[in-house]
Amino acid sequence: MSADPYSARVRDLFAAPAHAGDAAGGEAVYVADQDVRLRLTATAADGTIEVLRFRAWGCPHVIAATEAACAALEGRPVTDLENYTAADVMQNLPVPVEKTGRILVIEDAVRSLGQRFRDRT
Amino acid sequence: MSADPYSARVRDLFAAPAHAGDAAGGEAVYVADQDVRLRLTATAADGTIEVLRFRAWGCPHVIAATEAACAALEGRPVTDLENYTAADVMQNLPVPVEKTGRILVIEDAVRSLGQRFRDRT
Amino acid sequence: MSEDIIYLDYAASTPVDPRVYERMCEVSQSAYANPSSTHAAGRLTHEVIGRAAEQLGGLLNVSPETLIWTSGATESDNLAIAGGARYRAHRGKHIVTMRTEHKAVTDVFEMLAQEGFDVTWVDADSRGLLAPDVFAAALRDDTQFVSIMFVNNETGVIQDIEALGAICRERDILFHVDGAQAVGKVPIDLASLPVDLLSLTGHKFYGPKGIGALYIADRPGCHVAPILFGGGQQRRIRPGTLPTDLIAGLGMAAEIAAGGIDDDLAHLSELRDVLWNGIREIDGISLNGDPDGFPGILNVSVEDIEGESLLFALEPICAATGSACNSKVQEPSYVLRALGRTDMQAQSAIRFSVGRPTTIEEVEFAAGRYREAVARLRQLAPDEVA
Amino acid sequence: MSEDIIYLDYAASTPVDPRVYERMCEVSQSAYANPSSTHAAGRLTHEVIGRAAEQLGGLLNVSPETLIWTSGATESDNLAIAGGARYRAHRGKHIVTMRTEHKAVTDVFEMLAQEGFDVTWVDADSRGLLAPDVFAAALRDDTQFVSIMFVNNETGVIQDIEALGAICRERDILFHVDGAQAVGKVPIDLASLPVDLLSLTGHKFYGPKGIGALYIADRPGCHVAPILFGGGQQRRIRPGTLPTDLIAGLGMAAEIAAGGIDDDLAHLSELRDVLWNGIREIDGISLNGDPDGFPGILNVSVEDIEGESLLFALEPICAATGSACNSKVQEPSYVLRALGRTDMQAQSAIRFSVGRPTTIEEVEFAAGRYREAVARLRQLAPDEVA
Ligand SMILES: Cc1ncc(COP(=O)(O)O)c(C=O)c1O
Ligand SMILES: Cc1ncc(COP(=O)(O)O)c(C=O)c1O
Repeated sequence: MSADPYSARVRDLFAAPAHAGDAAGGEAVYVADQDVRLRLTATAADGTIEVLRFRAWGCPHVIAATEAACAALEGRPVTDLENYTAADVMQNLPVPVEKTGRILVIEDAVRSLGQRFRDRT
Repeated sequence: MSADPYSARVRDLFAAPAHAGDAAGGEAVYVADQDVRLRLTATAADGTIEVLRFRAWGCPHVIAATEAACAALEGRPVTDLENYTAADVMQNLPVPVEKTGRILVIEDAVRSLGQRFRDRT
Repeated sequence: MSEDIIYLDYAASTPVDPRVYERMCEVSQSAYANPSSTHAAGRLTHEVIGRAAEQLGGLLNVSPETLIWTSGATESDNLAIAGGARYRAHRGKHIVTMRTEHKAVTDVFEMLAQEGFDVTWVDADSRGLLAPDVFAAALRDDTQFVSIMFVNNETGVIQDIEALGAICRERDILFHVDGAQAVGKVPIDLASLPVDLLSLTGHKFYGPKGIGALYIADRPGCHVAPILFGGGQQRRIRPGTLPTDLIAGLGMAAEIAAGGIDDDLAHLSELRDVLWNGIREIDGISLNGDPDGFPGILNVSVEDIEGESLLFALEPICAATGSACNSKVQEPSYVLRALGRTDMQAQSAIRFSVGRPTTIEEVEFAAGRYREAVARLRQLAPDEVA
Repeated sequence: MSEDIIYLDYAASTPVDPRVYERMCEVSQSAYANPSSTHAAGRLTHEVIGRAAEQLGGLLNVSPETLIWTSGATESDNLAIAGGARYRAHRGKHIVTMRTEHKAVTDVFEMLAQEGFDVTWVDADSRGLLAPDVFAAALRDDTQFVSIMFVNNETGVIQDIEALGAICRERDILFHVDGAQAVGKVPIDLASLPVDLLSLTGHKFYGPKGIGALYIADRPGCHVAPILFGGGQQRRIRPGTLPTDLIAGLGMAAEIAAGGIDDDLAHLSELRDVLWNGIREIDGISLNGDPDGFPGILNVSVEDIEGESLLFALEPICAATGSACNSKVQEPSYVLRALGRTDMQAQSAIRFSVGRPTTIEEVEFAAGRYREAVARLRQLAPDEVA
């Protein structure tokens, strides 16, 4: 049987992902794993993330969670990227346990984006 | 599942068995077999059955069929008693096949009543 | 039902309560999607079922997750017994029940016996009660499964489920209770009763026909192997599209029952007393069962009367013979014979069962009709020896 | 159902026809007695059931006595397959079916395999059809039981039941057909079709949920061993109190269907055409199944789209993913994989199923929403390699 698997927040984020797209000229990472394909691009200035955008292929929770991650990280220090955890996502967004693996893919992508920025500096 | 096991005729005969009782001073037979106990008494004159009565302990079909037999035989030659068959009963009265054994008890009783009359002459 | 029928067969089936009915109507118009579907329509249906599980859970004082929906008590009994005994078979194959159980129990035990299980049939006393010490004496080291019914469907006798269950718990034996005649009618608190599996069916307490449930306690080792296979519904324990409206109806029947068991019992007791007092003076009459049993059932035998003719002469009263209603030639009830009744006593048994809608006038009428019928049939019968 | 839902999941379940509903109301108020009882109330109930059996018999062109009432197609499938294969086991233990069958069939075969039966899974072609010669080649001297569905629940593909059945008859093999998606929707004349056992369920053709039937042909050697045990109801093949109102509802649904199959089919074909024409131009779209299949079902895959997000983006449309609806993480449909679809194609599959109440406006809306959803999700996705 199926309870509603989508919370109101997942619905909102999925319906209007303000951070979908590309951050022109920014750093980019791409990961594909666990029924998820994710591309993140970001620009930063003075150690702060200015624009963070995503493109995603995946289930509604993945799209919503990626949007939530982008929204949360924009304006934060780039060092936050490397410390980003799946727990951060799931705290504010109910994701079914069986999708935890997919959320870890988002964590991976965000962290490798952080790595990129570090490598650049 | 159960269709109505009782036809209208069975209902009528069971509700008002005109031949229930005893033919005072007549010949009597008693049989007990197959969940049936039956007593028939009859008087005859000039080889004709005058009064034929029954007492029965048994299911509704037995009571109805015995009543039907008595009604049919009154006024008939006593020799008809010995030739009475269960088929005669069942022709005019639908009796579930699984009760055929009980109807044969009625046949037995009627026939032994006929025997009594013959033995007497 | 037609006006000129007096229905005194509530233990066979009950009419649906109007409130149950209303709930089912509502649901069948609005929540017709398959509850397994993830779309909005399916989710609505899913919610309806969740509410029903809470209502039924409320009646029994258990969590909704412990309930598996089935097509009725027959299926629940089959699932509990075949599924439970097989699930525990690796630990031992000795299983225990009584001859006075419903066919939906005894026939499954017979089948399991064929499958290689070792069945012990424990005896009731003459009222139909199972004494805890008699029960305990029947248990062995390899006993893994026991099934004892709550309220007997023929006599209304109520077993001491608490004492019997406690003995099972002590020895970690899976304890199934057929609650078909008890749920919604007598108080049952599964949070405190030591019962592992409980069968129930909607149509015995003013709910719909064709829906039942099996309670499966949430404790270690308490599981059943499925007996039907298919979609993954209901945690793979029982497949098939869930009948949302029936489930909603069963839930509502449970909620209604929960609020009225005491009143119902008082009403039924009064009815039974009037009925019994109206016939107890008849020569050769005897009560089958326990005067302290469930008051909705009054089962009486009377000397030297043929049961089928008695039932027929009782028309327009609809009651049941003590015998299994499914055989064409009426056989004396195996339950009553197990209580030590003679064939003659057992075959004359009539089970009157009263319900919420039954009135005093109806049972008074029934008592009168019973007296007349007995008198008339006795008059019609030949003396024992002609 | 709420106004803002567009229900296109009629293959999962249908709403009850108002006439069915009315009949059930009537019956549940008047015929609530147990049909096994011999008293007047029981006889009334018995008559209601007899009438329903005639209505269903009429739809299938068989005698009412060949029908056994069950709780739905899942139970019918279990009874037919487990019961039929076991009944014939002494003659041979080879049994045959397909991977594209419903879980209520495949899971029973898996269970029988564990029980010692030898199962052959025959392959469909890429449209899902079983070629008679492929089928014949899979049969052996010890083949005793075959199960092939009529209309596939995911794709709507219709098997050549007549040809397959003829092959079985020739060899005296018991032939079961899961007709859950076919009965009441496509013409079925069992007087001429060589089918031994046919499963059906009410809620797929505007009848009630929780009730189904199994047709058992009246011919030598065609029997099933029971899988549930209990009272002697239904010739000991299936015990339990019969749910009179559900049975009456199923009968009425059958009668309504019998009078309208051609009109229904014409309506469904028009709907499917409008829907398919509205989306067929989409890049990478493909039809799963046979264009000549049952027109109530349109199953489409589309390249490079995630299925769950697609279904979600389709809201307020209620359709089904191709995958089993019961698993929590959506798995690509095993049926579509059996037809040679890649995992990627299979996981994006959406099954639209239309019904009697569906309107042209609804399918036009659905087509538009599908186009938008695909476009939006494609725009959101990264290029294959970033
Ligand atoms: C004690 C008991 N168990 C089981 C059943 C079976 O219930 P159902 O016919 O609803 O499956 C009944 C009633 O018939 C019953 O009285
Ligand atoms: C082909 C097929 N067989 C069997 C079933 C099972 O039917 P039910 O869920 O009514 O038992 C279904 C529907 O779920 C089906 O589509």
